[in-house]
Amino acid sequence: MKKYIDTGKKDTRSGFGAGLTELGKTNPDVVALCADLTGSLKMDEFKANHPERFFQVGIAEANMMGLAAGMTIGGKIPFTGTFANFSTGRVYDQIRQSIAYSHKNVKICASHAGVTLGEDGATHQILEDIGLMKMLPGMTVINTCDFNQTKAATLAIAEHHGPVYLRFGRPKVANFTDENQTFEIGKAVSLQDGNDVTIIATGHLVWEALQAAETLNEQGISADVINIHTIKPLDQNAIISSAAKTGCVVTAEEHNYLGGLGESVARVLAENQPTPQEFVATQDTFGESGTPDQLMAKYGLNADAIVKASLKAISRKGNG
Amino acid sequence: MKKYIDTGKKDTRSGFGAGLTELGKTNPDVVALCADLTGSLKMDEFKANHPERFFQVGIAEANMMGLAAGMTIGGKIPFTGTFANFSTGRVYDQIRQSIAYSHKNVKICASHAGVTLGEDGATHQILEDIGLMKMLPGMTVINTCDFNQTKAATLAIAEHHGPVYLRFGRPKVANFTDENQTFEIGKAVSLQDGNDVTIIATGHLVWEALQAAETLNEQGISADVINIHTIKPLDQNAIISSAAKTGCVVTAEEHNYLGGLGESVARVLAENQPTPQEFVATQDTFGESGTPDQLMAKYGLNADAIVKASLKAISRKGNG
Amino acid sequence: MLPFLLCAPLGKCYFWQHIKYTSMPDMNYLNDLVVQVRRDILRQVHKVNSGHPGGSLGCTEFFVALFQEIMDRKEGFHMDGKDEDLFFLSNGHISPVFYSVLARSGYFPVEELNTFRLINSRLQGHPTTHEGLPGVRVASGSLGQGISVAVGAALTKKLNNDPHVVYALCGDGELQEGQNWEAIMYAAANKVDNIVVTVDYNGQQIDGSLDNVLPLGNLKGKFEAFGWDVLEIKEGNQLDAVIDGLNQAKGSTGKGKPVCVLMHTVMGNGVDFMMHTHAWHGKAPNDEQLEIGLAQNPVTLGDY
Amino acid sequence: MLPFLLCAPLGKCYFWQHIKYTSMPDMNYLNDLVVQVRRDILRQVHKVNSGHPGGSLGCTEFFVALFQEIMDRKEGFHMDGKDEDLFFLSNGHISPVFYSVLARSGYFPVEELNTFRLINSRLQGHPTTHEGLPGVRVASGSLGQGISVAVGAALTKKLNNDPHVVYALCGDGELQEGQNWEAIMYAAANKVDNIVVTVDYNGQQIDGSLDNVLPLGNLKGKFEAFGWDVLEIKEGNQLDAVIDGLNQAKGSTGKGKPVCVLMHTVMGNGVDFMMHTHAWHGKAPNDEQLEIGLAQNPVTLGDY
Ligand SMILES: Cc1ncc(C[n+]2csc(CCOP(=O)(O)OP(=O)(O)O)c2C)c(N)n1
Ligand SMILES: Cc1ncc(C[n+]2csc(CCOP(=O)(O)OP(=O)(O)O)c2C)c(N)n1
Ligand SMILES: [Mg+2]
Ligand SMILES: [Mg+2]
Repeated sequence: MKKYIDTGKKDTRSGFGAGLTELGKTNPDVVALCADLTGSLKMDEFKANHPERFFQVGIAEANMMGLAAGMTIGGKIPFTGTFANFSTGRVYDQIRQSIAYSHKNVKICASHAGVTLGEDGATHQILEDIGLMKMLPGMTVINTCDFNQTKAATLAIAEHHGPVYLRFGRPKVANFTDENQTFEIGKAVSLQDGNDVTIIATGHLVWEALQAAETLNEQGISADVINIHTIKPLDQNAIISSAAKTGCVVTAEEHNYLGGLGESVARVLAENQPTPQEFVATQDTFGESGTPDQLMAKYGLNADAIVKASLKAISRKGNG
Repeated sequence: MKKYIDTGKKDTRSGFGAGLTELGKTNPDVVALCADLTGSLKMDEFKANHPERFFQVGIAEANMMGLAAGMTIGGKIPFTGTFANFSTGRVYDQIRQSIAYSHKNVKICASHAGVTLGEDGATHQILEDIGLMKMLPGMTVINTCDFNQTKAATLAIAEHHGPVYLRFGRPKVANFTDENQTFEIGKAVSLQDGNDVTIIATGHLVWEALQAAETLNEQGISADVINIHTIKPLDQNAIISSAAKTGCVVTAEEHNYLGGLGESVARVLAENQPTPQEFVATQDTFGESGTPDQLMAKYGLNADAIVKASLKAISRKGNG
Repeated sequence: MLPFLLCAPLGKCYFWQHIKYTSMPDMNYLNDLVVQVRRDILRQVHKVNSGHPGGSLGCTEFFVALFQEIMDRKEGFHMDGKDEDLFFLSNGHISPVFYSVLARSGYFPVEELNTFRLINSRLQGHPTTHEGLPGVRVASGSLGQGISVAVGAALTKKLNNDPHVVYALCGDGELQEGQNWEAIMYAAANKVDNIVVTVDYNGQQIDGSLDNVLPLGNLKGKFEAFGWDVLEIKEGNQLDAVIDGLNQAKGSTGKGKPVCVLMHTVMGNGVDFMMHTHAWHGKAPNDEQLEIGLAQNPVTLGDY
Repeated sequence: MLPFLLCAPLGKCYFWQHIKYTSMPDMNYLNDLVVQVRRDILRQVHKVNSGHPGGSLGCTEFFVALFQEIMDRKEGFHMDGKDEDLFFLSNGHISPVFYSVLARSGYFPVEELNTFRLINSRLQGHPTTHEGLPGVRVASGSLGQGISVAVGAALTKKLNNDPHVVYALCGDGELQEGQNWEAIMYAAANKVDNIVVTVDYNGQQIDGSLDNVLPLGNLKGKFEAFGWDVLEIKEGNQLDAVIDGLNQAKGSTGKGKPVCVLMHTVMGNGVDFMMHTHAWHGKAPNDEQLEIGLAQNPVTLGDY
């Protein structure tokens, strides 16, 4: 088994902030817009360095998306920043028409996704944003797993022409991927090689998947662990070939099991190679207040849950 | 094979209008709200009969959803009416917080769903609304197939306590279900009994599925045809037992194949009984202007497409 | 009005104000309540190291006035809210003051404030009906939705021939959300005159002062141009001024126009180091800061 | 300015107005163009029995004035729109007039109007960039989004030190959408003064007159309360009045405020039975009605 080392807990949103700061220096076309959440989104440094390229739009997310779409005309690359709920559900139609259908080069950067947002509770904890964004033709959907990967993804999406949804989170979590990685949009990352079960995880669940793989390993079970940071375009080959190898799949995401990564994987498999699959995800409920760890445990979004799902998936091999 | 007879083409939205008119007479708590599309939604008769219970909100869909949520307090049963795009994507966060999370007894009635909206084109042709609404905890999601069923569903949802999304369409289509049916929310309707392939269809695709079944029958193939008018809560048993019987599945919907009925069925099967499945749906594209029939053909949403998908699904039996 | 003398134990006291006992407010009691509510706010957010003290403190007098003096409320909580005044909180982040005043007005035990923002609590970070907390009729937290809901409730009151008034509170920063202006336009056009919307006009939002973020300019002019009757409470942290202002607003209902109250407040009011800044919009005091804040607001009615 | 005399065959004529040939508009030609555009509108919607003639007819003079007299446009179409004036249509349903004037201003062959709303056409029911139609920089159709986009483009012009102006058109009913007011608030607060937003103030929307559906009340007062400079064009269907008004609006840019033009128009203008009613908002004429409408607007520059 490969060993992954937590080099010190950091929040993924700070990875975004670091990436944006770097882009500020390297790419003069990058502009940033924020809807009254500059600190939460870690956009302060970009703002301080490039006040003329930072646009405070106030609490008006719909307008922010329209402004961003318009700013692309004339060559700017707008990065919008607000919480994941207000980046997606609040402005779905605006993104749909003014950005996605209009092919605008806007990067929608969304923090505080999922239940790990914590104490603010359900109104802020969107568990549907992956599903929302993946349904939009032409949208690239990315959910990164740690600080380093989020920073790398932030740099990468500036180079990609077209609308992107970049999802990250609030709490400090293990930082374990390479500091100097290059981020390849749409390319799944194989983290562990295994034969008994495929674990396909995204975002905060990737670290949990690695922990689960260790536990399974102790029980003599080898798990194939895939970090599927890009939900769209989905790396179908990686999914199909791993499922062919192991014969069963667990998907893990900080998202409703309806509409998200899990269903996308189920579709890929149903179309290509029907395989027993278990879903580590929220079970069609709203979230609630609590600490990130409490909520991950209560809503079944941790290594424990992945281990249980893996055992169940393995037991279903052959009998559907 | 059972024979289904088109008793004369009618638009499903007129079924909604007829149901609303009846509710106006029978249920004094029913109120209707419309965002400047009274004629398109066929709400004129309700408005004429009960001007005091009809609320014209202008072109302000977000406000309409909030008003509807508030009107439930004090016992009203609000039916909101606008196009499907403006009933869902435009107001997702408003539905999410003020209606779904708040358990408000609002009926979101959405016309002109899908490409059959026709000439207005992609900005109006939402192909993601089933996915949007199914991800909301507590939301009931219904997509009816003809005039009679839409009328019956409209009556039924008034009796159901809780938020409902009722999706229907613009063009005149075959009217073939019973005039005096009772509509059971969440209960799939078996339309044909067959053994070779399961066709699970919703909305305008149900009639197409019946035509496809006839064509298949001529080729000696018997199709199990299920009208899954309720996408949430999904009748999992009907899906699983039919798939167990036939060994392969085709889903058919006027919706993106990402996030809609097809993925929900894939999930149910992956969790219970992995089965080869083919997806009759739009392939992650926006729609465009054209006549409903042209668009159904171009985007692969007709009986032909279902026949092809069925043959493919059958050919995949056994080899995944 | 001496309700708290009549009931024990503290925190189990239910005081329903459907029938007013006296026509004159007991200002001593109400002022004590204000101080106690400030303590409740500080203690709630301190305990979980999260939540929004700034806006809560600035609206303390408003909530005390509204629930204790202004609103005609029925005994117990009835989601349907028939035959009583209603209140909707649009700026849901100031839940600490809402919860404190709800509890101390009898909707649920005051001890329950101990569970604020904890897992499995009814006292969610932002108020919701989802957990069945008495006193809350709609979820809020995602800004900009509350006025629409309040207007809807006001429409139903009219349909039901219920002469009671619907109150709502929203933030000033919140008014940057366009949905508010849809609701504001609708209410005036449809003569929804049984509603009083108060704006917590504290001049602050998350990223700074409104003037630095996105100024509202002439807000009174905006509401008036949108057809509302606009009153101002210049001293939104003076209890008597708030009571007077809200009474005047109540008196302005029924005249064909929705009523807006621009209530000038100080964010963080009552805790000196929290005042006149956006810094405490969404930050909890540490142990030491809590002590200082509590010392500035000594116990009156008893802590939970 | 005699461009059409210089080019043949008709409909393939490309006339780019970057350099103005004369300082005086050729009113004969422009009036002819107005009539021809009306014909184009009627013929487009009639052919496919769908689309929106009413609003289109009411804005004919506006489009002719804007594209032929007011805007400083580059030759050819460049999505980036650098160093030229830009236009955004927010009320995308009036695509027939937009397409006609785009074609007759040289963006694409006039014959292509034959494909309006047909399958596989670039002339979608609502304008879009998706099919690559020259002249369109953003999709519209879902109402309320265009002002935001136009303000964004204006911000980029400022960043690029490009002194050109951004124009936008929106419907009056459309202004019921809250997003407009977010954009309106933002633009004033941030002194986006290189933008001119014209409102097609025809008093009609789908379900009837605005006064019957949801009145806008004092619209001038609303824009002014939101910090905009407001001009009115009282005769929005008089070409000279529109040209004057828009020139005045252009002259009002660069003064620290965004500029709004309230353009009073008659829905369905130029076809008598379509005028002064919402009935033709989204309804195509039948064969007979088409004949009458065309007879009232005899061929000037040649049909496509
Ligand atoms: C739709 C939405 N956007 C953003 C936020 C994040 N947010 C919470 S409070 C707040 C500032 C609100 O300002 P104001 O209404 O003035 O309240 P105050 O800070 O004065 O309490 C913001 C941006 C939100 N809750 N909802
Ligand atoms: C968000 C949204 N809601 C509803 C519609 C449907 N719709 C199209 S045009 C229209 C009326 C627009 O009125 P106005 O802006 O005055 O345009 P006019 O009728 O004068 O052309 C409506 C409601 C839409 N296109 N977009
Ligand atoms: Mg404020
Ligand atoms: Mg109009």
